[in-house]
Amino acid sequence: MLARRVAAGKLPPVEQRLPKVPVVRNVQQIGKYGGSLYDQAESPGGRFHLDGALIAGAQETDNDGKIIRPHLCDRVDASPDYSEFTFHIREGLKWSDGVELTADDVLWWWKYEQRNPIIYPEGPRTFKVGNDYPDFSKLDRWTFRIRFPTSFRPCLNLSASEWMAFGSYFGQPAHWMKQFHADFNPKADELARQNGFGAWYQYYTMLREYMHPHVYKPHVGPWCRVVSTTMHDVYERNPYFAEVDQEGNQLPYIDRIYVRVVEDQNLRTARIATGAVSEGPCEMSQISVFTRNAARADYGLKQWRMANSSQCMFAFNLNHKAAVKFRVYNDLRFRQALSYAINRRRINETLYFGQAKEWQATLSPNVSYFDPSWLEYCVQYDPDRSNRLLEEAGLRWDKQRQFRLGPDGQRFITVVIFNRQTFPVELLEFVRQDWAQVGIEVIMKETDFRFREWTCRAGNHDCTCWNADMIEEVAAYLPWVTKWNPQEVLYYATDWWLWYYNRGQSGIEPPQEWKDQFNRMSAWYSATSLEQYRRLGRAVWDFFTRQLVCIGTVGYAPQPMAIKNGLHNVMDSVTMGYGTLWAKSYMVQTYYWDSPEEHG
Amino acid sequence: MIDTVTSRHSGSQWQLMWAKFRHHKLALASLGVLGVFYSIALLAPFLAPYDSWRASRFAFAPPNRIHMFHQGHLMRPFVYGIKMTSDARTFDRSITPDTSEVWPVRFFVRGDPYVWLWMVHSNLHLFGVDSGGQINLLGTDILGRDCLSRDIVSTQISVTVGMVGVFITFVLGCLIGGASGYYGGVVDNAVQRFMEFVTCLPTIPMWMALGAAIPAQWSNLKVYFTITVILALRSWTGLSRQVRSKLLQLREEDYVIAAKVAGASDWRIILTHLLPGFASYLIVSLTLEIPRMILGETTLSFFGLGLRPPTVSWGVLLQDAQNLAAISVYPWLMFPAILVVVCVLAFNFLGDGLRDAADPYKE
Amino acid sequence: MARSGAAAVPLLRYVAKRLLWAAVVLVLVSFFAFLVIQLPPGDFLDSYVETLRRSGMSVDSATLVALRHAYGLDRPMVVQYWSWFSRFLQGDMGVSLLYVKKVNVLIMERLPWTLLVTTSSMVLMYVISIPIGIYAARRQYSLGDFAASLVAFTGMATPGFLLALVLMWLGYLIFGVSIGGLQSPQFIDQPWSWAAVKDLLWHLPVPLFVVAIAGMANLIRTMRGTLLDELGKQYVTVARAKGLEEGVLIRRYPVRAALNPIISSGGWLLAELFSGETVAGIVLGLPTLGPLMYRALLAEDMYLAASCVMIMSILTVIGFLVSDIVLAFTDPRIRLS
Amino acid sequence: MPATDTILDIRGLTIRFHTRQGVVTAVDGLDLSLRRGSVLGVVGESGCGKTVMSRALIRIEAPGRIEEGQIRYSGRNGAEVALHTLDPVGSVIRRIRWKEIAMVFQEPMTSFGPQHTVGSQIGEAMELHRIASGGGLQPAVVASLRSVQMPRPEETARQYPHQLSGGMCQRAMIAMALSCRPEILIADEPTTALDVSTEAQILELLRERQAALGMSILYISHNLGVVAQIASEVAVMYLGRIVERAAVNVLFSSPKHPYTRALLRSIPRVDRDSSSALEVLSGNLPPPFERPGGCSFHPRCPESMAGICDRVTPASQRLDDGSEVCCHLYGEHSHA
Repeated sequence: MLARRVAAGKLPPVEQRLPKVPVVRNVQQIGKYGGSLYDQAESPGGRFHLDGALIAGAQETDNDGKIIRPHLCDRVDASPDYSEFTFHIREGLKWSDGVELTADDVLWWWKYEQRNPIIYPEGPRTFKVGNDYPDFSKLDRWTFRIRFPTSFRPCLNLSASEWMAFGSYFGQPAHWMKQFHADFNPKADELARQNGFGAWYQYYTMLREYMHPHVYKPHVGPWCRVVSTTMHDVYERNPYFAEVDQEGNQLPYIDRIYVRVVEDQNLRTARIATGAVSEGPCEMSQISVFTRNAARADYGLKQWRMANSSQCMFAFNLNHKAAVKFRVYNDLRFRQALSYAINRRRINETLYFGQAKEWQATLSPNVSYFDPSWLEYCVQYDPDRSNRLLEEAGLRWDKQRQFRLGPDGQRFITVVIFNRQTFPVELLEFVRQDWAQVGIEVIMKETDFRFREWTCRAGNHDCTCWNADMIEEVAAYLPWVTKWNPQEVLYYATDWWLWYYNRGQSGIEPPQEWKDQFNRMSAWYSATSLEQYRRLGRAVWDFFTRQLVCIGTVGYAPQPMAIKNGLHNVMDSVTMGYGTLWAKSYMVQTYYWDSPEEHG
Repeated sequence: MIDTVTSRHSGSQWQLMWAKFRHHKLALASLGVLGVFYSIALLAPFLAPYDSWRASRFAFAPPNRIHMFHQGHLMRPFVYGIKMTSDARTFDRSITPDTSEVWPVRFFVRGDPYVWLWMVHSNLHLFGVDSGGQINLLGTDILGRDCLSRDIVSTQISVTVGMVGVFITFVLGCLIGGASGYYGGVVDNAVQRFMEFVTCLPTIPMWMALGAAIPAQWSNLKVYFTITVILALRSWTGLSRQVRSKLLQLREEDYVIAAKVAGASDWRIILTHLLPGFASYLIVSLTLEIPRMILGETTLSFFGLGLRPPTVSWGVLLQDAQNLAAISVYPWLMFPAILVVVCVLAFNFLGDGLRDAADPYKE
Repeated sequence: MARSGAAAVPLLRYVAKRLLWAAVVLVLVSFFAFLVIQLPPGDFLDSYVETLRRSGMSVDSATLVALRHAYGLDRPMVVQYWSWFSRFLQGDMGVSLLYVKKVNVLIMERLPWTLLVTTSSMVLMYVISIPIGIYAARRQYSLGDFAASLVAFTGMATPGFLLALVLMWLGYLIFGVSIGGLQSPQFIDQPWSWAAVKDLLWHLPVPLFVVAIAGMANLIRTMRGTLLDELGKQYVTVARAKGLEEGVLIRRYPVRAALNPIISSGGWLLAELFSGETVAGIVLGLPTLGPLMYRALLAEDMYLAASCVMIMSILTVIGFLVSDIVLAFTDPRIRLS
Repeated sequence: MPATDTILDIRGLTIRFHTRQGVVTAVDGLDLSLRRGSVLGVVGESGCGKTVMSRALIRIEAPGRIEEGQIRYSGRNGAEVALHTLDPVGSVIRRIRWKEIAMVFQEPMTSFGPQHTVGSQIGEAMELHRIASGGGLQPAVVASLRSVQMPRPEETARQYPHQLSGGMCQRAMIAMALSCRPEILIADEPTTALDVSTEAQILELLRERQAALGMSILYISHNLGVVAQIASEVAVMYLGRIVERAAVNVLFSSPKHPYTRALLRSIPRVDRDSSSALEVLSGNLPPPFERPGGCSFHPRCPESMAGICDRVTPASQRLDDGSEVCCHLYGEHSHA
């Protein structure tokens, strides 16, 4: 595809497109160019199975999430006290439109976006240490330095995590974003209005999206979005992608990714089962369909695993706006009771053939300061104990012993809003029924992805659920990028966090133990010695786990993958999940088709 | 053609209808089928061998067969035990009868407790097997719950949704159509236009829009009634159109004029003189409205906009069966679909039969 | 048929009256659509604004005021309605918070597919059910009539989603039609070619059938019923007494008359088709308006949802209008009174 | 043997309907003949089978079936056609319809299809039977309308049935019926749906056209008074049989059959509807499936003779004044 454009003079030859020292991937087999991958998403621009492949950042972790290694920066130097970090961008690195990605892009991003008082009136969260922000300085065209006022060890981890690596300095091409910024384009407001937005910063904020970038937005990942409608998205290879295989062939091998928008979860499953996508996860509750249909639909199954410490965990809104629910949800005995009430063995056997782990939601056991007792915390199936705890928490049965009443004597109903994730929705039905056994009435309400986000962020929910990632060493140091962030994903204590973050200016004052926890985390970030780092780390995670802010179910579950025959360089066994940066771990850019022309 | 004649049979309109209706074999059979449906609904907890939420160890157990012969010997009806093997490497799970275990089917057994009609506490079930064995005549679902029990219990909700909805339809249709036909003129015109407007709204999108607005935290009872109201919001137009045209026709009749002259109030005239005049038509169109409501509830629940667990209705059950596994591997999960089709068909046939019977101009 | 100039005047008046009425209905529909926006508890901007605020984004009070003003939320209900409706009429349907795009752009992407599916299923419906209806009426109580009634009734009694699921699976098993959507992946976003059209035709039958079936059942029964009524009417006997051949007289008299209720039900059928299209669209993953609206409703993206309802209703009203006008041409009683 | 001037001869005609509820015998061994150029009235209550009988003459009796008997028609050229043997959808009977035997129906407003203009429907018949075609069609249609004294025939031809009044419609219908110059015109209660003055006009028109064209008319009505104005002979029908046949003046001056007498008694009230007219008769018509044995009139007959009338079916017999009657009062059982 690119060779033709080079021949037509529309594109410089590959040597000029790659940085001086490209990233080298050792692939199992050298691939063939061409062909397309097919995938599907719930909504336009929504997550899809292969989208992890789009990630490229300053640094990356290895597949196990334990080691940080260079990626688009070939070197990052940290000062001994972890307050100064020097990033060396690969010389000659280019955006997908051919413009060079230099230290200026990073500085522009920091100065005009992150520190812009209109976009961030209260200042950005990124790199906020206490009340202060680091200094960014340009050393030369390819080198920049971040200097923190105090030690900030997680900076390295941040630059290797999905969340930061992209949302930050390598996500915003200054030369392109400028046209939407009022400081650089006086007509930015008008431009925004033409596109249906009220003001420039709203439009700008929308265009910041880095993972599934706007159609015309330059990008550093292996594929860029070129078409976006409500029916499908099309991603086309980035001619300037900085990776090559061990023989120097530029990656990715495959030209295009088609992402069909399929609103209905069952239909998505059906499409995977009938071979309509190139690679897709098999729904465990319907696994027989996949095993029976594999030959007909021309795919094979590979045994992957979910890098989840829990397939699904429940977080109650500890900052609930209604007094009764606030009281009940904040009662640790209530949360313990619900954890004891879940029959994890049955879920494991029915849905996962007994192959999953009946663990509490917590860190990966590989983390250096891990405490094994965390895994066992409140995971025994013990309805009697659960009932006892609920009585103690003041939730009494009604007269006919059908459900429990709240402390106010009213029927106590909790609505769990969720959107479909990697866990089978049947899992929720198991939990719902287990909880109903101890009298806790729960309505599982499926909602749209973004609707759940908005409702929860606004604190208008009772309880929500999500998968718990297998948090390895690198991410464990950044609780804010995990699901334990009180104001992200599960939104269990948005107001407390706001209070702490804004120094009491807004939000609700948290109880003392939570203030202690927040302070402990700050102290942890400034840790300079390994001993200090581990001790504080254990204290922080001990609190999270034993507070049961997230009630886990079963984790580390098998996840068979349906992979089209003829697709190569697909790994035989992968543990995939957010903790391992999803598709980073399965290297979609190295996939290739046996006969690319058949997969136009 | 034979000109119609006033029959020599003396008898009320109803007896006449019944006499004609009896000749309509399909409708008569449908009436029987519906009788069965409503009896099932009434006696659901007794007829169901298990509590609809009782979960067993066996997920997706296929229906077990009732046997009479064990090792060549005639026995009282029994079922075999269940044996499950599962291979975690290939994700193969098979559930087969375990012929070493024999569980005789017993009648009037004590089992899961239930409350019948909000007051009678009991644990008597029509049939079952001794504890330890399992009888799942329609298999089990992923949680190992007995599908037959769930199908039976869901019948309660599904067949009554139509009745409640039709009651609302009846009230709305009679009031609005009645006013329109009786007063005529401006009122009639306005109502007619309004009905045309309602017809312009595509049914399912409209139901969805309203269903989506039901707050999640509402109790199931509240949701249930809201759903019936939503379903009725659309269906009253057909009835009121009929009421109107009948009224227009009837209000010129002598006896109505006489009543008017005698000074009877408008509503009194409508209720005591006009309504009985076409009650049979009302019954027919109401009968034809019920299946639509049943389908409507099923569709809404299927899309997750209607009833939700722990309430079970046909739609809720079908929502679980909305996948390839149910179609291709566990077809017994689709059984509620047969219930829907049969029930709706029966109502339609019944309605047709009633229509024929109520129409004096049909041979 | 002689249609003199004098006859055109009442016809014009009739069309004008229907047009006026269609406009009134549209206004009523817009009330309903507006109600859809208003129904969800709370102010939909609350969640959105709260989201921005809590993620540290700029939602100073001035912005909030501006936002509220932009959506007209600071004004009384009537004014809000009017600002929404007047902008809708100008083609500005607001922004979808879900897709972060202009609503009219989103709708335009899907409208052609929606029209393709609805119009072709309408054609399918007529082409199949009218001959069947005629057959069933002429051979009343025959085996064929019984079969047609059975199919019609069963079609009416089967929930659309179920039929869609089963047919989709059968289509895949027997014909190998890929599941979901109307095109195989390799033809998406490619210029139209003969292969692409063939591929589309290959995908169309299941959705079309699912969309058409409910209306089809109805149509067969209407056709059969009215034709039976018409067959019993005296003018048919007269025509027969005149010595007309049976086939000719059926075509020329009762079928012509029985078509009128079919034509006049066209608008209503269109409403039914949109219902079917919504169901089939969601279950089969069609690129039509139904699934878009479904998602918008679930996400409480109310401008999008209301616009979808509005667009479908507008199309239905147009359907009603067209069927009324066609009816005026075919039925002299309407045209000349 | 049919006399040479008999244009239509019906012998022992039996027509039955097989319905799901049972078998209905609508016409039960009926004998009747029509003389060329004469006007014969057939009178009977609603449901006595007169309409079915008339339709059988052009074989549109379906879903009824001719099970016994004969219908013989002697056409213009003298050849005799056995109508009862013809295929009801065949081409032979279709050529006879309208061209030889035409019909005028009860409800003028529904006699024309609402979709086509009156003119086109008249023209259709003329074209079909090759009376006129092409450019000659339109003038022929107008001429036929003019012949029934339609005030503005050109305009009427362009109009749709719903734009005409009942009387106008019936005129147009007569024009259509006569447009092919039939030998026989069957008028099946052509004036029942019309008001009295229109009725008189239509009767006058029929009389005038009959005189002008010399066709035979079979005039069917439940109303003896109307029949008296147009027919020269009257046949009284009860439950599928002719019970009495006589010249008009004979019938009125000395009715024989008790049923005829009862009918005559109801004449003063004849302009009301039929059910009130029948109040003078004791009882109603029996239900269609329960035909009384013996003389079918016996359950309502004031002069019924027990043991005879309810057992033996009376035969037809010719009396001295030329009338024919089927009644035991006049046979061997009289005064028994």
